[in-house]
Amino acid sequence: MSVRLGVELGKLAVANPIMAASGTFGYGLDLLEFCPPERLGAVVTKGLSPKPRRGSPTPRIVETAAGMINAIGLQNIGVEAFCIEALPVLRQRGAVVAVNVFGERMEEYVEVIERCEREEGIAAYELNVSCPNVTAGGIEFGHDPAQLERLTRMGRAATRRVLWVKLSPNAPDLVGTARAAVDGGADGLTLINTLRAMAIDAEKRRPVLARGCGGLSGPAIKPIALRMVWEVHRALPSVPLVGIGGVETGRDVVEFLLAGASAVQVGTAIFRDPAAPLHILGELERFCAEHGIAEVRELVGALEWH
Amino acid sequence: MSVRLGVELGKLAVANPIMAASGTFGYGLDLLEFCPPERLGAVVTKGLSPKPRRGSPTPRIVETAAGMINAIGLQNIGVEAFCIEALPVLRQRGAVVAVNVFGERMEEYVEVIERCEREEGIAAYELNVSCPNVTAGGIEFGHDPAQLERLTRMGRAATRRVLWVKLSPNAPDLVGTARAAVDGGADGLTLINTLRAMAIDAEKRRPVLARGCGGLSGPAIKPIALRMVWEVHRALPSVPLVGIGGVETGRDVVEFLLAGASAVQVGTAIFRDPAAPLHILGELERFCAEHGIAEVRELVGALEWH
Amino acid sequence: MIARRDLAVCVAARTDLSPTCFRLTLTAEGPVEAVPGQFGMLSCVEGFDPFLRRAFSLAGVSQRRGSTEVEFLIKEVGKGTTLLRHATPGSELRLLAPLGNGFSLDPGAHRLALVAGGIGLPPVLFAAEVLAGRETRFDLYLGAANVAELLEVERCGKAAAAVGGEAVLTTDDGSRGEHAFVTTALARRLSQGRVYDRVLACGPTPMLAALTELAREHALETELSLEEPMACGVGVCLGCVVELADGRYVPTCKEGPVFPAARLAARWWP
Amino acid sequence: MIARRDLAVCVAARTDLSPTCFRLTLTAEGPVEAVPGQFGMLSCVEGFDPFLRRAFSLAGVSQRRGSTEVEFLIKEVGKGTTLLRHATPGSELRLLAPLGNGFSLDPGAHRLALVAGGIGLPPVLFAAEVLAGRETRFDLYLGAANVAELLEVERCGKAAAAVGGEAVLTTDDGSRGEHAFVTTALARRLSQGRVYDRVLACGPTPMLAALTELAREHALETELSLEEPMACGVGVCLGCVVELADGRYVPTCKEGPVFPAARLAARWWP
Ligand SMILES: Cc1cc2nc3c(=O)[nH]c(=O)nc-3n(C[C@H](O)[C@H](O)[C@H](O)COP(=O)(O)OP(=O)(O)OC[C@H]3O[C@@H](n4cnc5c(N)ncnc54)[C@H](O)[C@@H]3O)c2cc1C
Ligand SMILES: Cc1cc2nc3c(=O)[nH]c(=O)nc-3n(C[C@H](O)[C@H](O)[C@H](O)COP(=O)(O)OP(=O)(O)OC[C@H]3O[C@@H](n4cnc5c(N)ncnc54)[C@H](O)[C@@H]3O)c2cc1C
Ligand SMILES: Cc1cc2nc3c(=O)[nH]c(=O)nc-3n(C[C@H](O)[C@H](O)[C@H](O)COP(=O)(O)O)c2cc1C
Ligand SMILES: Cc1cc2nc3c(=O)[nH]c(=O)nc-3n(C[C@H](O)[C@H](O)[C@H](O)COP(=O)(O)O)c2cc1C
Ligand code: FES
Ligand code: FES
Repeated sequence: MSVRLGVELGKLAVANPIMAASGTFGYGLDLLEFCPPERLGAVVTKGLSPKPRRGSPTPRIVETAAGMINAIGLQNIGVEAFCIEALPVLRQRGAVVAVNVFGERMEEYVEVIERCEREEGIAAYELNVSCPNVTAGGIEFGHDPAQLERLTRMGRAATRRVLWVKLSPNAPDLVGTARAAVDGGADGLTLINTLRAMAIDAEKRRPVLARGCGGLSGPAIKPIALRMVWEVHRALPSVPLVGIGGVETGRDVVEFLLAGASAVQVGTAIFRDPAAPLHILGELERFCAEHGIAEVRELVGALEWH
Repeated sequence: MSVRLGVELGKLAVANPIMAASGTFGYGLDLLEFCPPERLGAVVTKGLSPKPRRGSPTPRIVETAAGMINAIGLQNIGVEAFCIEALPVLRQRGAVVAVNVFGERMEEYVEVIERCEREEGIAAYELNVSCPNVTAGGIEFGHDPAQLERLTRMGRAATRRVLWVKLSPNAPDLVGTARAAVDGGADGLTLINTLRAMAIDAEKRRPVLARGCGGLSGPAIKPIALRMVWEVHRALPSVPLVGIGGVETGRDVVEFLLAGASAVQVGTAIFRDPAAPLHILGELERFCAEHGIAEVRELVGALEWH
Repeated sequence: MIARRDLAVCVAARTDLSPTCFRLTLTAEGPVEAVPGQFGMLSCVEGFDPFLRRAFSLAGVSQRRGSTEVEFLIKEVGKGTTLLRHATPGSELRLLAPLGNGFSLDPGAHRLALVAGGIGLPPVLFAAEVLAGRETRFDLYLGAANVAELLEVERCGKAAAAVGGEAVLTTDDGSRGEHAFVTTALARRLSQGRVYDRVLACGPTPMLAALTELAREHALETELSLEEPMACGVGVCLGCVVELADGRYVPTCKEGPVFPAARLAARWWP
Repeated sequence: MIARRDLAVCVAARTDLSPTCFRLTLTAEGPVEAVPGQFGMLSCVEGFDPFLRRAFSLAGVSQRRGSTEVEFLIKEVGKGTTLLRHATPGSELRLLAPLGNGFSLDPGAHRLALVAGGIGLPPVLFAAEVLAGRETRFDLYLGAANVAELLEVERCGKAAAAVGGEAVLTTDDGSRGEHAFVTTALARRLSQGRVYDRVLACGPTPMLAALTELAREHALETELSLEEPMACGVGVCLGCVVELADGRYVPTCKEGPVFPAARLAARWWP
């Protein structure tokens, strides 16, 4: 049985629901021989800021039970270098590109978008207002609905392309921030970013990470991510959602789709398997074929409550 | 090298910092041959309500990556049966008993405490305002600082015994709720309860648990629990904290103590090993001996920031 | 009550019994006692994946010199059982056992019916071999999807034969024994006038449901061994509860896994 | 660049080399190419515990008929390495390799110094055996805490001897070879006038720091193989960065793990 993999996220139709998550796939070109970006529904870039960022001191990562904590601090090459070095190749390969946008001030988000607007080949922007690893900016916008609405509105004014807001699981009011982003003009929401977390070195009596805290990702957080996707989907059933958090298998994808996501992003799983997004896509296809699901999109929001 | 294991939680001194967590050790008497309650710093009872509770329909539990989700719905024998059937045995054995108190309305919390006040042999009350598995009561008190302060004040008025409030990791404002509990008269705070989470059965297209959502526990949540303990400790350095969440080893205990907890509770680990609290205590003692730590209490809050 | 212990056990042997099922033999130091219907919580792995122990009914417990052999029959259905199927002989696992309450095997019984569906066999086989040793008469009804999934047929036959009982085999596809559900085979004999003191059964829920109906019809005392998802196995998590006829939820691991069918809530049967 | 691949590898052998270290030999189908200093990311287990792959320097890569033998020298320090120490021969693992950039082994070199401290040996041994095959002269300095932890002494001696080089052994406790740090042994020879084109080294950070000092003093080109905690091994997570002299953070896995000492930030040295 052949399965139709395409899904729609509002006005953006993608060939399949598997995307590479921001910060776990570089700028889309580092793993060409394992996972060509054009075979994915979309690739989301590492968070880009107007200027290159050095990022946080080391150690930046630590393994935890079924997951890891990172505090990279949004090291990136800056939007200019991205547009010149990576984007043309991505475009040429036919990849669907979503740019993850980051700024310390609201104006910086707009700067990144404006620079990108001068280029072809960008399908969407994903506002990263939820990175727990920077002190200035970012996180506050994601926690305060009023600020988030304002930021989204500014982003909205800067582009007619698809605009997603990536929600923070650490926000005091998840549904409130989701609503604010939609009110501000977001076309869709991606969730979740990492959960604020900490690891301690019992010998050294210090946090393992140089920054003290970081963001938890991986299968450990999947049950929380699923719950949040479901919560937001229930509150805002018509808003396209992209689910993220611990996706490792095709079955995980089915779960996120049932909960209300129209697509998923694969993050940390790529570190364990550089071809993870493709392997997961294959598993999803097989699951559908075995279960008589002709179109993946049937699954979206198809969870039955008791 | 002999290690002094005793710690103080404000006015409550316990022989060691290892306690059995609420809901994972019954009423303290189910695992006598593996883990005699009197050998622990304290045992916390399953949440007790004024009347027996039937709890939620099944399925109630599901395994997740390095953890599990439960939605037991606070099934318990009621405070009366506890006082008559379990407490005398606990008292006779010399166990330090903390009663986990639950009610759907604020008055029910007071009822439980008042019934317990008629008995000897209870060292502390732990107000469970953070159970994600009941619709009425409970969870709201833990999320709204004003209500939580009021509830704590009512509990405070009902007893001169030690009063802890168990914080919810799902609360919009962790430090705010912590402060409210202390302002209301709590002697200490226990944290964290489980994180709201969900598992989905991809075949059946339904939530795995009958209640849909439940609470995530186990090693998966340890990095989040550690961060929360540290956050509350930093904000309220003089308030005694009891750390909970994914403790499986003596080293985990050291981490929680460094982060600012004066004691820890062992929960889900007991399901994997009925003697877990004792094994963990042994590992803690060995860790201290090997690292020249004469008194466990030295570790409390001894985390060095960078 | 037999003392529960958390045993360090050693993988002695694994034997394939069918495309999906295998026998796992573990050795524990010293004596281990248990009664049929009791179960153990077995750790499948060191570390956290999978996270919890798995529940398996004891299929046999044999004292050796200074040690005990504990036997499980296991169906490979997921992560934990796959790991067990590939466990290296000699490797160590942990087994919390014996847990729960077993079948009533009172010596005075005239004739018992033992009924097993698929991987419900282990506690029934344990019961059969114990009863054979005690010379209590029983018939053993063993059903499976097909001939390949009929487990331990010889042992079943031998145990029943030892006490002059019948071993009735059934398959859903007729590839061996009677072409019927195991409950149909039992029903037939009951309506032909065969009389039992009690039915002891373990198997999939639809089978147990059919059996309960049958038991009610024939006013037959029936004990069922139930399965519920378990975390602790010792009654402290309250995850594994089953609803009783009086409306209470009780932990299957502690008050069961064997329950008189009459004690269970009607709505337990789907 | 040699093509990276995610290889299905098979545990061929594990050999204990010291109380803490062992040699792990893996077989991959088909040819695998790599240069000394490159590394691989090895999955220690199926499932999530431990969660990430582990980085290990390649200690040797030998083509066989239709397959390749890949060799690692591993120190047991935690969960993953303990699992590897007990991996069943025949079991399958995944190996993402070769990764990163190796040592400069340019053929024109007159004489090289290879320096290894403790479990820093693997890339150095790989380099030594490759150089021995190419008839490039080198001395190999191998230091360890004590005689028991001096690994692969024979192979080291043989490789150096093959090109008329010296294999200098040192131990911190004098239980074998010179009673000195390995860097002291090198320093002595340098001040006695021995001349090297380049130093290639791997070992604990204090050793690398001492070596950097020495290199600066003697204006010696020096390449260091670094270790940083790694998640992906391929440059996408940016977890493993090291600070360069120009202030940039670059991923060790991609721009290293071998770096010219002069490129590294001074404050990298604690
Ligand atoms: C008291 C008791 C006795 C049992 N005796 C036996 C026995 O003798 N032989 C045997 O093969 N099995 C027995 N089981 C079932 C056995 O526990 C499960 O098959 C096992 O836990 C599956 O583990 P897994 O990791 O392989 O599967 P998982 O990967 O955890 O799950 C695979 C599938 O099995 C289902 N499952 C998981 N746990 C259970 C469970 N506890 N009960 C029923 N279904 C489950 C899941 O929903 C899923 O569909 C018994 C269960 C109980 C509660
Ligand atoms: C490029 C590279 C090459 C390496 N080559 C080798 C080699 O050839 N042989 C060898 O034995 N080891 C090598 N290592 C180190 C090896 O990766 C670690 O020893 C291993 O990851 C520890 O895994 P574990 O699960 O046993 O320990 P864990 O349980 O994860 O940790 C145990 C201890 O080891 C430390 N540790 C964990 N990961 C690393 C790491 N990546 N680097 C340094 N310390 C770590 C932890 O802080 C902890 O103190 C190399 C590391 C890198 C980055
Ligand atoms: C190393 C690392 C770097 C990340 N960088 C970014 C980033 O730049 N922007 C962003 O929005 N999310 C970033 N994330 C978050 C992921 O995109 C994703 O939301 C999160 O990891 C949860 O998904 P996972 O469990 O599949 O990894 C990063 C995650 C990791 C692990
Ligand atoms: C099955 C189960 C039942 C629980 N019941 C209660 C309860 O009655 N009252 C309460 O305050 N916490 C309850 N908890 C929460 C635990 O006490 C603890 O806060 C949580 O599980 C995190 O710790 P752990 O990771 O060590 O399990 C329960 C947890 C589990 C797993
Ligand atoms: S499995 Fe925990 S109460 Fe039965
Ligand atoms: S380990 Fe991921 S960038 Fe180096």
